Formats: sequence, C-alpha cells, structure tokens
Amino acid sequence: MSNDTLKIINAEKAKTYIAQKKREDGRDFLDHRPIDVKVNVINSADGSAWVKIGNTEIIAGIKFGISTPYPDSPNQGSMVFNLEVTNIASPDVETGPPSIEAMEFGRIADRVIRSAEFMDFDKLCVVPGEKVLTVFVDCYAINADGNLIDAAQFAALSAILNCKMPKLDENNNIIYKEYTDQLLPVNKKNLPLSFTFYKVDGQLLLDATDGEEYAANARFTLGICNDVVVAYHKGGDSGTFTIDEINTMMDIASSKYNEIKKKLL
Amino acid sequence: MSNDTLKIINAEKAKTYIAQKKREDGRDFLDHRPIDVKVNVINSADGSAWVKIGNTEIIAGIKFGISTPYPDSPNQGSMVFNLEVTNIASPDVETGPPSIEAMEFGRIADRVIRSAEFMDFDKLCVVPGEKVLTVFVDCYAINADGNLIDAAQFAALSAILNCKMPKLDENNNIIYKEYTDQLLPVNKKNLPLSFTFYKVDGQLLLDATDGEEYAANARFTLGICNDVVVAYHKGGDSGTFTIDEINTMMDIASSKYNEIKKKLL
Amino acid sequence: MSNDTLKIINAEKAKTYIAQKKREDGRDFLDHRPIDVKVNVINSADGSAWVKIGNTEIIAGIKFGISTPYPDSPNQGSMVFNLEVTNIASPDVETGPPSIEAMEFGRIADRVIRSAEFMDFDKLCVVPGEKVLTVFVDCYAINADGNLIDAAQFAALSAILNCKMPKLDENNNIIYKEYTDQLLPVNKKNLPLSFTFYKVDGQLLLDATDGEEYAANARFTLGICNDVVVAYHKGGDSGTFTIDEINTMMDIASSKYNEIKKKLL
Amino acid sequence: MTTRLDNRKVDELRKIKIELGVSKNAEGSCYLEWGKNIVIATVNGPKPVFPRHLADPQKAVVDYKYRMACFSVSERKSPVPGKRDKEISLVSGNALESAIMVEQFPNTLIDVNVLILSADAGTRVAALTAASLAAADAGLPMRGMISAVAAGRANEQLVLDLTKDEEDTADAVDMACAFLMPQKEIVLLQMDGFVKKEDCSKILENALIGAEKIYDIQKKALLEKYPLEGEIQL
Amino acid sequence: MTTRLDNRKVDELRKIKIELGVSKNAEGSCYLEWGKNIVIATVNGPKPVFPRHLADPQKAVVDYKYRMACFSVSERKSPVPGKRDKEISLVSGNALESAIMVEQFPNTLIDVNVLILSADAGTRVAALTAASLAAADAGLPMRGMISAVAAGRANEQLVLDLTKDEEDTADAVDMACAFLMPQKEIVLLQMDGFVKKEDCSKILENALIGAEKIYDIQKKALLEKYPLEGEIQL
Amino acid sequence: MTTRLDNRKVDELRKIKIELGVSKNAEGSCYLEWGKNIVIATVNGPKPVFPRHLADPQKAVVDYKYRMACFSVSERKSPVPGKRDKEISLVSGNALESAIMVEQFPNTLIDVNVLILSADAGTRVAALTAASLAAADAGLPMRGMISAVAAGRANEQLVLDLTKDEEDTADAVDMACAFLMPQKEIVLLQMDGFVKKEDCSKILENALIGAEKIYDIQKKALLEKYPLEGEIQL
Repeated sequence: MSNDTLKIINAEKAKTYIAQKKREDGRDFLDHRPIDVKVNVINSADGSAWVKIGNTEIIAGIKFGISTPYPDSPNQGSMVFNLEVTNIASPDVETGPPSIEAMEFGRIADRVIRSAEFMDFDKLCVVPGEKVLTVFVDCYAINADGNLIDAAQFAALSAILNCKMPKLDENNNIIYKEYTDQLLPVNKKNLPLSFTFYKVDGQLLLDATDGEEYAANARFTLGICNDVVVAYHKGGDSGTFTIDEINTMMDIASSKYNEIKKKLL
Repeated sequence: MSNDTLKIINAEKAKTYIAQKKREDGRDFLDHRPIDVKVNVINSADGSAWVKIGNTEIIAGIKFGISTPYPDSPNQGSMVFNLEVTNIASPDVETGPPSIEAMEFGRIADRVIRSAEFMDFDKLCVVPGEKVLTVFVDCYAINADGNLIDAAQFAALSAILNCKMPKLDENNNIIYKEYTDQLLPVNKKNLPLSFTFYKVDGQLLLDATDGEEYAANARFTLGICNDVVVAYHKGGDSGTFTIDEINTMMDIASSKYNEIKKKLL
Repeated sequence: MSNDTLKIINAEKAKTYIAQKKREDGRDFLDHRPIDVKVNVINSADGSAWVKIGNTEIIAGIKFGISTPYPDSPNQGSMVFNLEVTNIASPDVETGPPSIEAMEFGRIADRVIRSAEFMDFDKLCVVPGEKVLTVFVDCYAINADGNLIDAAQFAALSAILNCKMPKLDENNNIIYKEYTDQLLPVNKKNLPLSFTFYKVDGQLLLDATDGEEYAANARFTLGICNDVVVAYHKGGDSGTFTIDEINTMMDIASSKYNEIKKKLL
Repeated sequence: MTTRLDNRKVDELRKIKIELGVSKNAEGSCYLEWGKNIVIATVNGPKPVFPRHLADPQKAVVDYKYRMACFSVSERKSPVPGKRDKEISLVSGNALESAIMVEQFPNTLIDVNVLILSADAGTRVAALTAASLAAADAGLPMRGMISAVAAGRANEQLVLDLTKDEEDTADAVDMACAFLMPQKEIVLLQMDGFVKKEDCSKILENALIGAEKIYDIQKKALLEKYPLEGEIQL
Repeated sequence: MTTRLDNRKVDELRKIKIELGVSKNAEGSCYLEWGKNIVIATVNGPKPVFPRHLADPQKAVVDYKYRMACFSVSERKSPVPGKRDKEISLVSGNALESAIMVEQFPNTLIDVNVLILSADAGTRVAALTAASLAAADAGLPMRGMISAVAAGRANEQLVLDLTKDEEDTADAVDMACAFLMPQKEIVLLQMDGFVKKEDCSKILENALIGAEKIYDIQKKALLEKYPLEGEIQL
Repeated sequence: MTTRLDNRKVDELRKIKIELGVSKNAEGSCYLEWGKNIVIATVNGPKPVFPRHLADPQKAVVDYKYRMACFSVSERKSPVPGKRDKEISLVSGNALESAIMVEQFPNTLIDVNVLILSADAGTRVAALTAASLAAADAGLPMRGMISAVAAGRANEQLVLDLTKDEEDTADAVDMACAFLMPQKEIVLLQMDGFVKKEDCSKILENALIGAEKIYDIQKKALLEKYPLEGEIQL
C-alpha cells in the first residue's frame, strides 16, 4: 500500500471521527496530546531538548558561533533557526532538498521565538560593532505525526531556556564546552508559545495528528504571551477562517498558555 | 492550443508575409516599431526607464552599492548588469532558473553598454584601492514580443543617462534616496546603441517580433557609435551570414544611429 | 547498441577470461598495464603531468594561489585536490554535475597524496597567520578505461614532483609564470603510492580495465610507502574481502612499490 | 485623532491606481500603484501541467510567483528568490486559490506572476489585490475577489495601510490580511508583534473595513473594463 | 598494559546502549548510544523506486543517508550535506547491502536514514551498527549482521574503539571497519595514517575482536525484542 | 610592415599541430596545439536523447560543451562552468551544427566536448576548429568544415590570430570568426571594441584569409588519416 493511499485513509478516518464529534485518540478537539520534555540530552550541543507531543518527536540543539554584527545593529547578537524534516521523520518525506512546507514550518516557529523581545540580543554582543555571538538553533524532526510547528517551537524554547553562555578566550573566541554560570539572556516573562490549529470540516482542532492535518484545509498558528498576541500566521491550503474563529482561537490559546508554560519552565 | 503550436503558427505567418516582401504589421524590413521611453518611473530605484518597442516592454532600474575594487583596477568602480526574462513576460517562458537564451541576451546587451568606454569607471572610485561604487542595472522584461536585446540595452541606457550620483555619509556609505546634482559619469559622445537583425528565408529584418524571431535561423547584433562598430555578436541557431550581409547590417545600423539616439537622449 | 549493453558485454567478456585464469590483454592478474608519464606538458600550468596507464589517460595541472590560513593551522599552506571525470573521458559519463563515484575516486586519490606527511605544508607559509600558499591540483580524465584512482594519484604526484615554487612580489602576491629554483617542498622518502584492486568472481585484479571494473563487486585501494600502509579504502559495491585478502593486497602493493616509484621520480 | 506621518486619517487608504489588461501576452493582467508600491500581475491558464505527477485530479494547481525587482527596495536585492519570497508565494497562492473555482479545471495549472517594481510596505497585500484582478481579467470563474490590505499600529494609534515610515516607528505592528469578498472570509493573515488581545481583534476589524474599500475599488476597475459582466458577476 | 585516556583497557569498547523500534513511523528503527555518540537509524522498504530508471531489475537499491546534526560536533556544522557525508553514505550503503537479501526485492528501494545527534569519533561505524539493527527490526531478510567498530593506535599502543580525545593524540591512527557477521567478511574498511604493515594487520585483527563483541551486543538487543525469531535467525 | 610581439607577419598564423583519433573511447577526437593553446575535442553520436522531450523531430541536437581546465589560465579558474562557458558553448554548438547534416538524424543527440588545457587567446576558435575535425573523425556526414580564427588589431596594425600578449595591448581588438568552408559562410562572429567601419570590414576579410589557411590545415590532417575518403569529401 503506497504512502499516499495510507495518508488518504488516515485522513478519511479523521474526518469520520470528527463527524461524530470525536477524535481517534479520544481527545477533545482543543486538547493537546501528552507533552514530554527532556533537556540537555545531547552531549555535543551547548543546549538541547527532546520534545514529544504524542508520537511527534523533535530534538533541538544549540551551538554558539562568533560573527560580525549586521551594520544596522552593531551591538546585537543574532539567532539562526533551522528546522529539518527529513525522511527519518516519516517515510512520506521525499529525499532531497527541504520541502517548501518544512521551510514554512521552520519560519513560523522561528518568528514565534523571535517575537516579544524574548531573547535579549544586546547581551550577545562581544565587541561592539565587531564581534557578536550567534545562537544557532537546529531542530530535527525524529518522528512526524502532526503539529511540527509547535513541537519545534517548544523544543527550541526548552533548549534555549536551559543553555549556558559560553566562555571566551582572550581573543574572544569560543572555548568549546566551557560555560559561564550565566544562562542565555532571555526575558522569561515574555515567553512566547506557539499554538497551531487546523480546521477540518468546519471544526477547529488543536495539536492535530498527521491524519487530521491531511484532512484539514486551513491552518492557523498563534504566538501567545499570556494575554498578548505575538504572532498570527494563516497557512495550509485554501481553506478560510472567519474573524470570529480567529478571535476564538486567540482566546483558547491564551487560556492554555500557563498550562504549557509550566511544562517548559 | 498549446504555446508551441501557437509559436509555430506565428512563425509560419511571419514567413508567409516575408515571402510576399511584407511584414505583418506593415513595416519595412529595416524599420523599428514605435519606440516609447519613460524615465524615472520607479520611486525605489536610483534611476529607471520603461522602454516599449511595439509590444515589447522592458523596465530597467538602477541601484548603487559600495564594494571593494578588483585588485587589477583599484581606482575603478564597476557595473553589474542583469536581465530577467520570466514567465511574467510571456507564458512561453518556463518557470525556473533563467534560460540560457535569456542569459545570452543579457550578456550581449551588457557588452554593448560596456563598450566604447561609455561609462567612466574612474569617476566611480570613492577611496582608491578600498571603496568604489558599483552600479547595478537590473532589467525586467514585462512583455516579450521580440527584440529583447535592443530593448534591454535601450532601457538600461535611458536609466543610466537619467541617474544622479548618490550622496555618501562621512564613512563613505550610501545615503539612500539622497543624490548630488551630478549625473552618472558617462561619455555621451560615445553612446553605444544595439541593433539586432534576424534573418528569415534570406531576408534581413530589424527589430523582429516574437513570431519573426521564431521563424528566423540566424541573429546578429551590432553595437554602434555613429560610424564606429563597438560590438558584433552572431547568435540564434545554425543559420549563416555572408561577409556582404555583415557589412550591409553595419551600414544600416550606422545610418539609423542618430534617429535612435534622439529618442534616448 | 547502447552504452549499457556494451558495458555488460565487456564485463561478461572480462569474466569469461578470468574464469580461464586469464585477462583479455594477456596480463597477469597482478600486473599493471604499461605506464607512461610525461611532465610539464601544459604551458599555462605551474606544474603538470600526463599519465597513461593502458588506455586510461589523466592530466594533472597545478596552480598556486594565495589564501588565508585556517585558524587552527596559522602557519600551514594547503592543497586543494579535484578530479574531473566528464563526458570527454567516456561517452558513458553523463552530462551534468560530477557523479558520486567520481567524487569518491577524487577523495581517495586526494587522501593518498595527503598521507605520510608527504607534502610539507609548513613551508607553504608566506606570512604566518595571514598569508599562505594554496596548491591547487586539478586532474582531468581524458580517456577512462579503468583504474582512475591510481592514474589520478600518479598524475597528481608527478605534477607535484616537477613543480617549482612561484616568485612573490613585494606585496606577497604571486607573479604568474615566474618561479624560484626551489621545488614544491615534499618529502620524497615518504612518497605515497596508490594501488587499487578489484575483485571479480573471487579473483583479485590489479589495475583493472573498465570492463573488469564493471564485472567486479568490490574495490580496495591501498596507499603505500614502501613497507608502511598510509591508506585503506574499501569501496565498489557490496562485495566483501577477508582479512587474509586485505593482508595479501598489502603485501602485493608493498612489493610493487619500488617499480612504480621509479616511473614517477 | 492624531495625525499620521503622511497626514492620512487612521482609516484612510493610500492612493490606488489600477489598470487592467496591460500585458499583451498574458490572458489576464493588472498594473497597480498603491501609494509608492508598484505591482504588475499576470495570470495565464488553465493549461496542462508538466511534469504530470504535479497535477491534481481534483482541481487546478495555482502556481503563484511573488518576486521583488532588485531595485524595488532601498538596498539592492539579489535576483535569486529567497525564503521570504517562497513563503509569500505559497501562502498567497493558497489565498488566491480560495477565490478561483479551481475544481472546474482538474489536472491543470494556473500560472500567476507578480512582480513588485517598487516597494513601500504592504507589497504582499498589494500583490494579492492585483493578482485577483488579473485572474478576473483572465476570465477565470471566481467565487469572489481577494481584497487584501494591511492594518496595524503606529505611533500609538491603530491605523490602516501602513507605509514603510510607519512600519519603522517604535511600536509599529503590521498585520497583512486578505479577505475573500464579499464573503468576508479570511484567506491570508500574518502578523508579528506584541499586541494585546483586544487590540488584535480591533486591528482585524479595521482590516475588514479596509478590505471593503479595496473591494469597491476592485469592482470599479472591473466595471470600467467589463461594464456588463462586472455588474452581474460581482 | 598502559592506561588509556578514559581508563579503558586497550581492547575494551565504550558503553553501548541500544533501543529498537523507537520510531513510530519507520518500519524498523534503532536508537544507539555508544560512548558519547548518539545515533538514530530508520529503515523503510522495500518500496517502489521513482524515477523508475533508477531501479535495478536484479535487486533492491539501498539508499543510505548518513547525516550529522548541526550540533553534533564542536563547531556548528552546516545543514547542507558535504562530500564527506555523501562518501560515507555511499560506502556504508554498499556495506549494509551485503547483509540484506536485496536479490529478493528486484526493482525496489530500501530507504536507510542515519542521523548522528552527538559525535565523539567512530560515528560511521556506530551508524552502520545501528542501521543493521534497524534493518533487522524492519523484518528484512538478512544473511547476517553488520558489526562495525574502529580500531587503531593512540599514545603508542594499539587500541579498540578510539574516542575523539584519542584520535587527537600525536600518533593516532583510526581504522573504521565493518564486518558481515558471523561470516567475518569485511564490508567497509577505511584508514588514513602511517602504519607499519605488521601493525596494520594487528589493528585489523583487533577490529575483528571488537566486531565480535558488537555482534554479541546486537544479538542480545534483538533477542530482547524478538525472543523467538532472534534465536533462529542469528 | 612593423613587427608583431612574437615576430609573426600580420597575416601569419601561430604554429598549429593536429592529431586525430587520440581518444580511445570517443567515436571522433582531435588533439590540437595552436600556439600555446592546447585543446582536446571529442564527438560521440548520434545517440538517443534523454529526457525525450529535449529531442528535435527535425534534426539531431548538437550538445556542445566548451570547458576550460582550471589550470589553463593565469589565475586558477573555478571548475564550475560560468556564464562565459555556457555562452560560448551555445554559440559554438550552433556554429558546428551548421556544418553537420543534422537533418539526417532526427530525434538524436550529438555530444561534443571540448576541453581547453592551455589558453593563450583564441580558445573558442581553436575549440571549434578542433571540434569540427573531431566530427569529421567520427564519420558524421558534413556539408563542410568549420574553420575558425581570430583577427583583429594590436599595436596599431590589423593582424591575424592574436596572442594573449597582443590582446593586452592598449588598442587591441579581437574578432572571433568561424566560417563554414569552402562555402565561406559566417557561422560565429563575436567582437567587442571600438573599430571604424572600414577597419571592421578589413578585419573580417583578414579573418576569411585566415580561415582559408585553417581549412587547408584541416584538410591536410584529414587526408593524412583518411587518404581516400578525404580526397572525395572535402
């Protein structure tokens, strides 16, 4: 049985459950699957986290680098975010360069992390105008069963929150695997969290599985800090939302914020 | 009806007319279609021109940049020329990286502009050996109906002739959208103009339409400054020219030089 | 007759000979074809060699460049090795980017040359920490009839052994085509030579032809300096070797070392 | 009501100029000036899909290509499309697809090209507005128009249709919105910022008000070129 | 016997931890910790080959993809696979293919993915060891296991399973070896160094001793998950 | 008549050495030394075209690949073909096609490879001259030979076959010309410079004189290898 046929069957199954006001795994439409977070799991990384949301697994790892600042922000460090969704995460993913969808997922997760002035880039300056720290956050999908945007965002956030600053030598080069006792400078009050909804036959679903995503025709991701919206990103095919639906998703995400925050801090 | 079929029909039509010593639009074989030039049409560009030759439309826009000079010409600025012929210009153009033909067209137009020491690269030097101005000339085909080489060359030339020099700050960086009252340093006496001929069933055509180009099996571009030849470029399939034909085209181009020059200055 | 069919026929022919304990060209299984080396054949190169092993021909050419040293070896020059196996070498090679096999061949030949501290990179330093010489060794397969790894390694070695050091001007830039009377700094005692074996129906072959290579299911390359092993590289499909076979190939290569060395020095 | 940098009212759009059918080769086309933005959009198709395995047996595939001219921004942009261009192309293509009756043309391709010639904030919504007009100009059957506009915050007030200067103010937030009109369904929505929930809802309401104005302008442009059909279709 | 940097005996392997079936989507998978190396391998197939002309009418094609996570090494690695990754993928695929009865599945593809999450010398042999277990976990018919290990020289003694610290010693030599077990056939062998012939042979013997240990560990892991089949197959 | 940098007469060619059939694998091949230029050309085909949609039902497609070895120029050239290589390949392929009876082999491909091993001005004409010989050596039916040469101006005189040193003189102009011979039809013509019309015509005449010399050399080389056929065909 080809992967495509399997996807269509899984999508049909998801639709049948939803028509009966249920989900295949028994969850309510707006519940997450169990979320499991392990930090500092990768010895070679400067910070790392392994996040599971149901069967979806993503590993985020951090590496520091020294670079020249951008001319328009000479005193600010930078972050490079990268999400890799390869064949290892799912046999459905084709071998070759990253798909446009994986790129979009990565960009959305990236923006949510970047928002709300969560990371203090001024504190990543080493020599003003000359040398700054770059924080490389690389996420790898290990098993893909839906909700990759949120899983990547959670994993990146967990890795960032548990990452110590590197020691520098007299020439301001990084001494690998040596750290100060300072953590990466972030503003925990403004912890931005990603909430992605899919719409299947008019029903909004939080934390959709792969089958549910395939059945959906619209996607919406919110970045939320408590009662503040930090990002909106409509995606996922040609389905539409009403203004009321947007406001509903905003309220739901806001109400779930503290529950998720607790799992990551 | 597929685009290829349409092209073949248009080419056949062109051939039928030529067999009767005519062109579909009533022109003589060695006449241009109406040429229309509008300059400074793009607010964001430092200089710009919108050139129409019949239904062919090309927009050229100029941007300045600061760069390091080449080691073998430490006191000279530089020009980067780029012609984009995308799907927007014609449904016949395939999506994807630039075609080899578009690349060749761009290189020919580029060479004609570069010839005759028309642009004074010495005057684009900012700090000898360290900083020079680079003039980026980007041309976009908006509608493609033949004669793209000449149209791109005319558009680039018009944009260059109407472009003011940028102001620099105390660190010799460009202040965007601020200009001195100097024009780009060019030698108007040596204004090089491009004349492209196509050969259909033994007949030489100036300013060919798309259908005529498709019917042709040889192309020849001359760069001309009055009675001086600045460039020769044979292209376009496996057709041939005689020495006499080359000399004829040279004389025709030379005789039309002033008429075209007036439209651009 | 398609190239693939021809390859299969040549491979079958090779197998038939081997079943009769023979090779098509009459050689013993562990003999090389005639090896012919011409040096300094390319005027534009700083050093060059044209190596023929039977019908296999490879030209290696050397160019010097000035570059910034790697941070972890501020006083060492570097070597860049490149092997091109294009359509010109054989109609079987497909047009387009280098094949993975050609890349592997190049990497193995590169490693054998690099081994044994044969080249003295310290002596390629120009200004410690700032400027070093890079030795570009580019090999082109002109005709491919098997044993490309060894042919490329021999050609590169011959070019290196016959290459004089470039003169530098007062700014430490290379003066093209002017040389000191020093040769490239190498340690001739540690001359590393490549010996590639193929295994066809259990029989080890040295210096295999294209047909023999196609018939084989395992390849093994040794880098040898007299009685010292400098490189081992198993490759070539899913065939296997025993430990005894590895030791046998090691002894054969070692015993043939001086014979080949004489041809190159 | 405080004044905006360019003296517009908070709910006032920049000047918009539309010309349909500008491109001789394209089946549908639209030239759009929107403040200092200049956009050209062309639409061709439906036509056969190559390679065939990219075809969708349920509907036409909309291949939306958003590109910025190298000279459209302050510092020269590389001609090679970047991640931003690809992402905008993807989400805009989805947005436009919701307006076209793609299910009528299974296994075909609809080519949409948008070139930004001059950029001054809001290029993706200007592009969608123009592309939707070009699709109508191409005679494609549509269930509505895509009317797109940005709304947001600048200088401590909620405003419609921000300029680049406004986007550069300290507290600026820009929400790109596209609606399927007259249905008022959201087909594109993108924002990055830091906005209280109440303000977020308000900005979205403002965007709808803006989209309604855009929709009127679009209808007017179509009625000018297609007096009869326009009346019936829209 | 002198002491090694991490106090192991010269013929002692680092600590190895294996978990099979970790990946829900893959037909076969293996998580492997080997000292400070962390590797995940998945195997899927046989399945149809696209494009078709890449299919082999005699056997299944093994598409082995070895990748290193950007954060797996001291200085961040680019996410784009380099020449080293491609070369290791090629030779490792050939090695694994010799263990799988590929002739039973003509015209198909077997997808093998190995991701190095953390690297501390010996990643290519750890990868092959894990991939071979993942292939068995996927239920592919096999003529044996690939048991891979590095042997070499460090601090003037011949040792098994070098760490990165040992590889960085002045006289270090590292020989990556993979054996088809229990047949003891060499399927991968790579070394660069300067080693007398006698030592070279000795290192290879050491590698075989190591491979036998690895093979025992692999069998144990398989028997734990597949008590009955394991007993018969291996 | 003033003297040239290398003491040649103004209408004197550099020394040319031709060897046919040098490449064992190719159906036709030619090794050419032309002054300090060294060129190898091979021709294979006609053969089937993949992918098929690139085939031309009217004629064989000539795929001409002009490449410069990294070491062929003063400063090492990148091995990746650049715009110049692609443009020369395109126009040279068209030029060669005019000499081959491509209409006899519809839907096929003729592979032409030219590698410049050493460069000293005039490589594109040397390449075409060699490729034309390789095509004849491959036994392809031809309506003539491509005889190519550069003519131009250096040190205030009109000269034939410029060297790199001559090209570097202040007033230098180089016109690359290729003629289909004996028909004297121009199949390639490229020049950039600043040349009065009269001189331009004169340079072109000089080029034809040069091409006639090249044609004689080509015929001689072919007659040496193919005594009988040569007599008839040329």
